Amino acid sequence: MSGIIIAAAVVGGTGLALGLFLSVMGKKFEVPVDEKEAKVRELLPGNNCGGCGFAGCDACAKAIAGGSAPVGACPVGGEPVAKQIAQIMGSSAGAMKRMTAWVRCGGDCGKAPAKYRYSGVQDCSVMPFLPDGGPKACTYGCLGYGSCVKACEFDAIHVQNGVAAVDRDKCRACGKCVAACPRHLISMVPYGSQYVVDCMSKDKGKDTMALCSTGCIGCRICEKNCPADAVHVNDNLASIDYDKCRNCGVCAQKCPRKIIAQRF
Amino acid sequence: MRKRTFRGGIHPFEGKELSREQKTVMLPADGEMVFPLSQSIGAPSKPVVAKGDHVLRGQLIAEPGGFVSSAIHSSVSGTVKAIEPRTLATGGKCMSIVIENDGKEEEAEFHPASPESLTKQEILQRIRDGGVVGMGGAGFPTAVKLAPKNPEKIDAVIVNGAECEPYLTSDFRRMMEDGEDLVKGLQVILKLFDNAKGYFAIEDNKPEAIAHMRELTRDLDRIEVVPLRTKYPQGGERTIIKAVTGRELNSKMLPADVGAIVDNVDTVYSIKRAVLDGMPLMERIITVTGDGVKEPKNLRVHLGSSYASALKAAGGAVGSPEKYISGGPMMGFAMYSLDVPLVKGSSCLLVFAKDPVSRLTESSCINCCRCSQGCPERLLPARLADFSERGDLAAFEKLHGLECVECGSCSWSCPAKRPLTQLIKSARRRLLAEKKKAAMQAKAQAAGKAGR
Amino acid sequence: MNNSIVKDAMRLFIITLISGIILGFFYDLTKGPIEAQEEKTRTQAYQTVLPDADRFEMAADTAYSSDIEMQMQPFLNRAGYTSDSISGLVIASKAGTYSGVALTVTAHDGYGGDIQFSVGILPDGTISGISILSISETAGLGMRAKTDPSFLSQWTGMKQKSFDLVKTGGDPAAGTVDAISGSTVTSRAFQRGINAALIAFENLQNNDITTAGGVTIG
Amino acid sequence: MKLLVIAVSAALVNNVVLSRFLGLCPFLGVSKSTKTAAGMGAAVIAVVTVSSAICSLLYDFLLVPLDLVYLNTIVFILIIAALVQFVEMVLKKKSHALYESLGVYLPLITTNCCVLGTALTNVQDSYGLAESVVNGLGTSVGFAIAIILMAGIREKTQNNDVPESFKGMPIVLLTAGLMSIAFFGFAGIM
Amino acid sequence: MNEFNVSAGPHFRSPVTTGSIMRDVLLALTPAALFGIYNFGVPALIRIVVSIAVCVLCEYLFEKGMKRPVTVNDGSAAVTGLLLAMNVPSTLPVAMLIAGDVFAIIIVKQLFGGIGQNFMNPALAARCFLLISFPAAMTRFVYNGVSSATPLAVLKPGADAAAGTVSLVSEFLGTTGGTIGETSALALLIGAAYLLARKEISFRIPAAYIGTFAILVFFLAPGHSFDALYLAEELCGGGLMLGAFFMATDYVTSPDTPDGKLIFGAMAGFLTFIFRMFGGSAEGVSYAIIFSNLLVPLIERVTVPKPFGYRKPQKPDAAGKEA
Amino acid sequence: MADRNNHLASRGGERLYNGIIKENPTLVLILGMCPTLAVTTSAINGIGMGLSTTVVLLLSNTLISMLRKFIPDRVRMPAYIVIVASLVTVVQFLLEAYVPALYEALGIYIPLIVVNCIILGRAEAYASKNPVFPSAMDGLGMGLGFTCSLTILGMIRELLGGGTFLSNGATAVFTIPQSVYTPANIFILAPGAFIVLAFIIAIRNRVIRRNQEKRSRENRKESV
Ligand SMILES: Cc1cc2nc3c(=O)[nH]c(=O)nc-3n(C[C@H](O)[C@H](O)[C@H](O)COP(=O)(O)O)c2cc1C
Ligand SMILES: Cc1cc2nc3c(=O)[nH]c(=O)nc-3n(C[C@H](O)[C@H](O)[C@H](O)COP(=O)(O)O)c2cc1C
Ligand SMILES: Cc1cc2nc3c(=O)[nH]c(=O)nc-3n(C[C@H](O)[C@H](O)[C@H](O)COP(=O)(O)O)c2cc1C
Ligand SMILES: Cc1cc2nc3c(=O)[nH]c(=O)nc-3n(C[C@H](O)[C@H](O)[C@H](O)CO)c2cc1C
Ligand code: SF4
Ligand code: SF4
Ligand code: SF4
Ligand code: SF4
Ligand code: FES
Repeated sequence: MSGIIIAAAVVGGTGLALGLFLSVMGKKFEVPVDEKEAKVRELLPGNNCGGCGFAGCDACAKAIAGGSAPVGACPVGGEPVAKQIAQIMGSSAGAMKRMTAWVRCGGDCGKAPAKYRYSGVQDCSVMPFLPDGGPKACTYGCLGYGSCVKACEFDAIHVQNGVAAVDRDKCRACGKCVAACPRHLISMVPYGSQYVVDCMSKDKGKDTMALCSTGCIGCRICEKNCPADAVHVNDNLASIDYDKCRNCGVCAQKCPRKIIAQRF
Repeated sequence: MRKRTFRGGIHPFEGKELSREQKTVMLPADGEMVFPLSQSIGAPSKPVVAKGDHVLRGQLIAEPGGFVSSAIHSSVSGTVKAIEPRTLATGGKCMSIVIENDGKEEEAEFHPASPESLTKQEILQRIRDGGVVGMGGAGFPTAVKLAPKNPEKIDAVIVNGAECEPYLTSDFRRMMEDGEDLVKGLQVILKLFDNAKGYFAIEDNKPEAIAHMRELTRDLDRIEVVPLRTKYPQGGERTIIKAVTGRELNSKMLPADVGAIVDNVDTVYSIKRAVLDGMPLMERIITVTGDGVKEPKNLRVHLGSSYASALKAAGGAVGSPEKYISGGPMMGFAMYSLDVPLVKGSSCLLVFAKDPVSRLTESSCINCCRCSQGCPERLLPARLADFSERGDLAAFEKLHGLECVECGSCSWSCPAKRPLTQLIKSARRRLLAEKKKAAMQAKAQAAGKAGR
Repeated sequence: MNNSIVKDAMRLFIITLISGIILGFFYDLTKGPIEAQEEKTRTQAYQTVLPDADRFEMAADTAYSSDIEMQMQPFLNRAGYTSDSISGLVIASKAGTYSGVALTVTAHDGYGGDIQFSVGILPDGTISGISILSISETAGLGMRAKTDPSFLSQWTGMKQKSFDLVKTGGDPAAGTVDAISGSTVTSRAFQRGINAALIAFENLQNNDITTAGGVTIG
Repeated sequence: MKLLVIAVSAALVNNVVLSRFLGLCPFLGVSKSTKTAAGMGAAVIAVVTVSSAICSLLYDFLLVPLDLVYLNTIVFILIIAALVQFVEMVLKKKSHALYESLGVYLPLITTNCCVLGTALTNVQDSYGLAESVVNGLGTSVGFAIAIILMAGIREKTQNNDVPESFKGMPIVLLTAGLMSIAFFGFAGIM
Repeated sequence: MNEFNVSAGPHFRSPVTTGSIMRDVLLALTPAALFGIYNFGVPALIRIVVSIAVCVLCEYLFEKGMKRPVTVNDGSAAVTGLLLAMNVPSTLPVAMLIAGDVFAIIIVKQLFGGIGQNFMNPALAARCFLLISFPAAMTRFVYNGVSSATPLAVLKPGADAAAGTVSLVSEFLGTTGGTIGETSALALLIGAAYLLARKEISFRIPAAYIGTFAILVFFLAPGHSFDALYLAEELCGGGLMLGAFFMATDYVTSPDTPDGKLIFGAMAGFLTFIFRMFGGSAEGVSYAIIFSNLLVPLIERVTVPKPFGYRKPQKPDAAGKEA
Repeated sequence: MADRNNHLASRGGERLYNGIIKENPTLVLILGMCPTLAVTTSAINGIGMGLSTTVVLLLSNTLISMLRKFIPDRVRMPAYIVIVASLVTVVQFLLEAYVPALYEALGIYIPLIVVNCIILGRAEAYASKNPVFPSAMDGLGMGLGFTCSLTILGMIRELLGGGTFLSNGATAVFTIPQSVYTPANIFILAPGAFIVLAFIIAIRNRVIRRNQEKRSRENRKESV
């Protein structure tokens, strides 16, 4: 019996001492923390296992709050935690419209020929340093070597028949592909938009016709017919203003090159 | 004697025997002549003629567009047909003056001068007016190069006769045929640098040229002929300075920082012509060679002629060759059209019947270090190429990727046939572009702040 | 403010206190069975090395019970067995008559640290059995001393002043035993430890050692 | 000499991670980059060495006299947890630079088996204070060596064409397996 | 589109390929392999053939299965197979050897991405795998029909004097017990000379390796310091020559910088000394090399060569700023 | 009432599924690696370790869930540790008293259950925020998941490295004769542990991916 008492006394004593010690020290060495970070930290399991690859939950929380780690970074917390964190993180971003990436080139292998046979590094990023910016005859069109594909972490963009195309439902609008494309062909469009001009060529109509069987020739038929004043041609190229576009599809019907078409 | 050289480098197949014994022949100009307005580093030149103007051979048709820029002269007499974008050998498009050759070869007036009568300033002005630019590669306006901040500190003027690129023989022919003019040209340059010695630096695979130049300079104590070990890229600016003077410089420095000036053989010839004969730069030597050419030749061409005409002069192609290269096989660029003009920097048209490179299959790097052993800049190309592939430009810069001279030695050496140079080059260019953008933004910001 | 600190600390204290009580309680609860277990393993070991005996006792003289190691070490050192020690002595009897000793040997030169085993020796010096008490050799190598009975059984029934280790072709009856292939280190630790036990046995025989129960060696 | 043997044995011969299987979670989790690995290694060295000393003292002067050795697990873990938390608090407050480079790894250490494991082996092998400290130091240096080597290899192999199913943890475990084969070279060194 | 091919320069390449390098290595290993067959007879031949065949087959099947380009033609799997066979005793059961081959090619090489991407020497990792798995079979050396100790076991500090004696001449020629390919220092040196002459390997690793080991043995070998004969015996014994010239030099698993190669060689030499003199077994080359393999990423990181014309990054001078 | 029970039961079931399959602590969360690799030299050891851990997990989750309102936030870590450590020590006593063979085999890894990341992890992530019953089921699920992984790992290692199946040290359900298969020691040593676990996780990854692909293919078919 006395054994039990001594044991209880020692363990309890240690606990008491440590509890007091830590509480007092905690006050003494208190440092203010970022509110968002603290909230995220709160939600994380806190077992500091390092499973996320960060140095413990605090570091992970910091990374999430700072935006350098995804909300689901913690493998232990799993989905429920990720959801809650997303709420905290998203409170500012929640109101935004859902966007999706879109590749503005319709000149696939059958429509836009190449001007030479190329061998070498198969990546769009090296193309600006090749003769005339790469083998594709059109100097605006998609090169099809898929730098954007490599950049996408969500498997949302693929090269089909020589032109990259986005899978709208997989795309999270992270913008990585936009930055990766050396020809600046990818832009963000509203998820709901149905009509897109699939061309970025600023060549004169005649030149475009020579290089591509579908490219925009700047004929302005769409501009003239749009009831919402949403399509405009600048620099020989039509573009749609999505704030005005009502998805009526007149432009697509009228386009002689079928470069505006219903895509979804 | 131990031949002077640098550490690293490679020994590719030379291929010079195809054309080295072929005396240069004149390629008569015919048809339309195209003069791109960017034939040198720096700002594009500004046209001083308009469509429909009649021009004479040797007449100024475009003036320098800035300090670092060059004048352009017509190489034929005829009429200005158009000023419009034309495709260049490098593939891009460039605003060009197109002149319809009338075949009369009416010449403008040239004003020869004797070297003694000219001041330094006048020499430089004549070089500038003659539109002389570097003809060994980068095409830097020679007048600018020859006017460094500290001319008295220059102690070595090196005439680059290394011609380390395989297949090329134009510099060799120039030395064999116009040796006297080269000596005169070098003497003109030496007039600008009182403390300098002149060197003809020639690789030892051209013993005739070494002997010939030695013969011509035997009595001149300011000029020396330096045989170099045959090794690619012995002719690179940094490597040749290292071989001749023992000094090393990096990408952030100019040759003048280590007291050296390097000029290509053809450049020196053009200097002689511009300064002493008053003739602007209108012609150059180009080697047309390769197993895809019927009769490999060295041609003296009018600038502005097309590559196609040069090929025709060499008997045309054998069958239908797979690859046409402007320049040597190491640093030249493949062309997709021959209807492009020969410019001041064009040294060679190389035609390969078969393109072995397109048949290579790339495999993983086996870390054999042949690339780094061959690299004249002592870089680690395998790692740099990796960073390029991953887009990790910060790491690329940290491992000195910007020092690369794009010589191609690494790609040549690689047993796994990796396109190292291409990867490194593209990362390097991307990085430089980024830096430029950042610098410009910083400038704009500073300006904005100052404005406010 | 300070209140909350004290409150927190108090709650932690309560939890630790209860933990302490529970621990103490379980310790008391299991103390008996644990000791019984230990006793059981020990007697089982004695039983395996001296199967004929029915009673195992310590020597009455503490020099030969708790201090046996100090008593024996000089002899072992003299014979060159400095890395072995005798850490226990139990005297066995059958129907009240002395029937052998079980010596606990600790060999410090094992591959993975100390190896402890007990050696049963009959009054005439014949080894009647060896049983391992603790061993932490490499599984699959040195551990085969424990998992592969053919190694230790080489000694059983043998009567020799000492044994030598050979790689193969040993003849225990002639004083040579086979090493476990690939585990010379472990094998040597056993061989030397057993020799040490034999030396200790020899020395014990010359002393009048009696147990509380009146059994005397010799 | 004995101390040297203990240190070498703890660091290389019986490497904590690769042959004694302690501290695996951070070893596998925090070895993505050499920088974090080095930070983690340093933090472990600090905590293990200090906690070895404290636990050894506590054991010898509190638990043994009171005949309470069976309480070692709970007492040790409490001490370690408090120590880690305390050091973290102090670093956070007093030296931000040091906290950034070391402190952030501290919370990970409480649940690192290698700390409690070392404290427990110290008493199991009845090491005194000096031996405990040396063993703690050796063990934690061994941890640091292992995790830094691992991080170096992971950085080098991060872009390899590893088969899809082996991406992530499996290839890291395979790396650990091969490393542990290499550490077998030290086996048997005395 | 016309018929022209376009690619970035350079437009021609050296004739050296991965395959030609590996063929050279195989050729360089031939003398030692032939000697091994002469020395140990048909069993050695069987093991060499089986090992090469299994390695090549494993590589082929794995790459087919993973739908990757098949690289068996480059010969690296054959090199691994040959080297592993040369690293086992001629008495090793063939099934165990096959297990080693599978381990080398599948686990050490292919799972990490195939040629060029493994961080550890496949043949040596497999040898160590076999040593740990089947210690008895891997250390049973039979020479001329009698089981015998290897020279190194005899030389090991603390070995029983009864184990036998070593003759330097037979060690150099290779007429002793040991693994199939390690016994003849002479045959190995012939192959090494070939590789060095063809510039397939750089002298740095072997020189640093053997140099460090020799210095340490000469000065610090327990009981044999300043004993030149002992040093020579240690150098010719065991896998040192095989390891230093053929295995530490494996491109993939050694550093890619000149200084790094020296450090790597010195590290392997130091570890070999430690393992041989103080370790649990007589041989130490394999473990020394694979442990040094672990250090390669760190070595590579700290030994980046200074580029041509490197100047300490100070404030760039005026001219530099302009450019 | 019945509804409530149903709800509870389904929640418990979900927790079990979660622990054993979906978030298996060893194969998915990669937690508690030390005991996983260290003690699985045989299937029996794996089961023993797994069950001991399960008991601790079950009890600690239950207790912590019960006390979740009582334990102050600031000292919750020490409090959890005390609770877990006490439970572990109790388990240790019980094993020593009643299953000494297992106690010997598991050695230092029994006290190390305290720092098994799974336990504190579940305490923080689940038990401290949820009612008692689901918490207990969560602990049980995680524990069983852990046990399953350890058992499989132990079985494979034992078979490859010792040539036995379900051996308890002395006798085995069956033993492969040495003439047929010479056990490769490496599998009961450290490298083998890493390698076998790597393969198990890889195989699981592959199976899961296959299933996902199949499901998404079916989904696509349906939507077409
Ligand atoms: C922006 C710029 C400024 C330069 N300024 C000078 C100069 O002042 N003096 C000089 O001798 N060379 C100057 N150079 C020339 C280079 O150092 C070098 O000679 C030229 O790029 C030709 O090099 P390459 O033919 O080896 O490629 C300059 C080059 C560049 C790009
Ligand atoms: C890799 C490399 C190789 C070169 N090889 C030669 C060469 O063989 N001959 C030559 O005249 N210039 C060569 N150059 C160009 C020289 O670096 C340098 O620009 C030129 O000699 C300067 O003369 P310029 O301004 O008259 O062209 C090479 C450049 C590089 C980067
Ligand atoms: C990882 C490893 C563990 C070993 N474990 C043991 C062991 O437990 N017992 C032993 O005697 N030898 C062990 N050895 C082997 C020794 O290092 C040494 O090679 C052996 O004892 C020499 O014996 P032999 O002459 O029978 O081959 C081990 C070797 C290694 C590599
Ligand atoms: C000089 C040289 C040495 C080599 N040494 C080895 C070796 O020791 N072990 C091996 O498995 N492969 C060796 N190889 C073959 C190949 O490089 C090796 O399998 C790679 O590690 C495979 O990625 C060698 C190749 C060369 C060129
Ligand atoms: S990279 Fe980002 S924006 Fe582009 S397709 Fe993928 S998810 Fe969409
Ligand atoms: S969209 Fe841009 S990055 Fe993508 S394949 Fe086309 S050119 Fe390349
Ligand atoms: S291309 Fe650049 S990296 Fe390659 S060898 Fe030449 S200088 Fe070196
Ligand atoms: S030459 Fe090729 S294979 Fe060799 S190291 Fe360089 S990139 Fe790798
Ligand atoms: S179980 Fe996580 S560190 Fe040991």
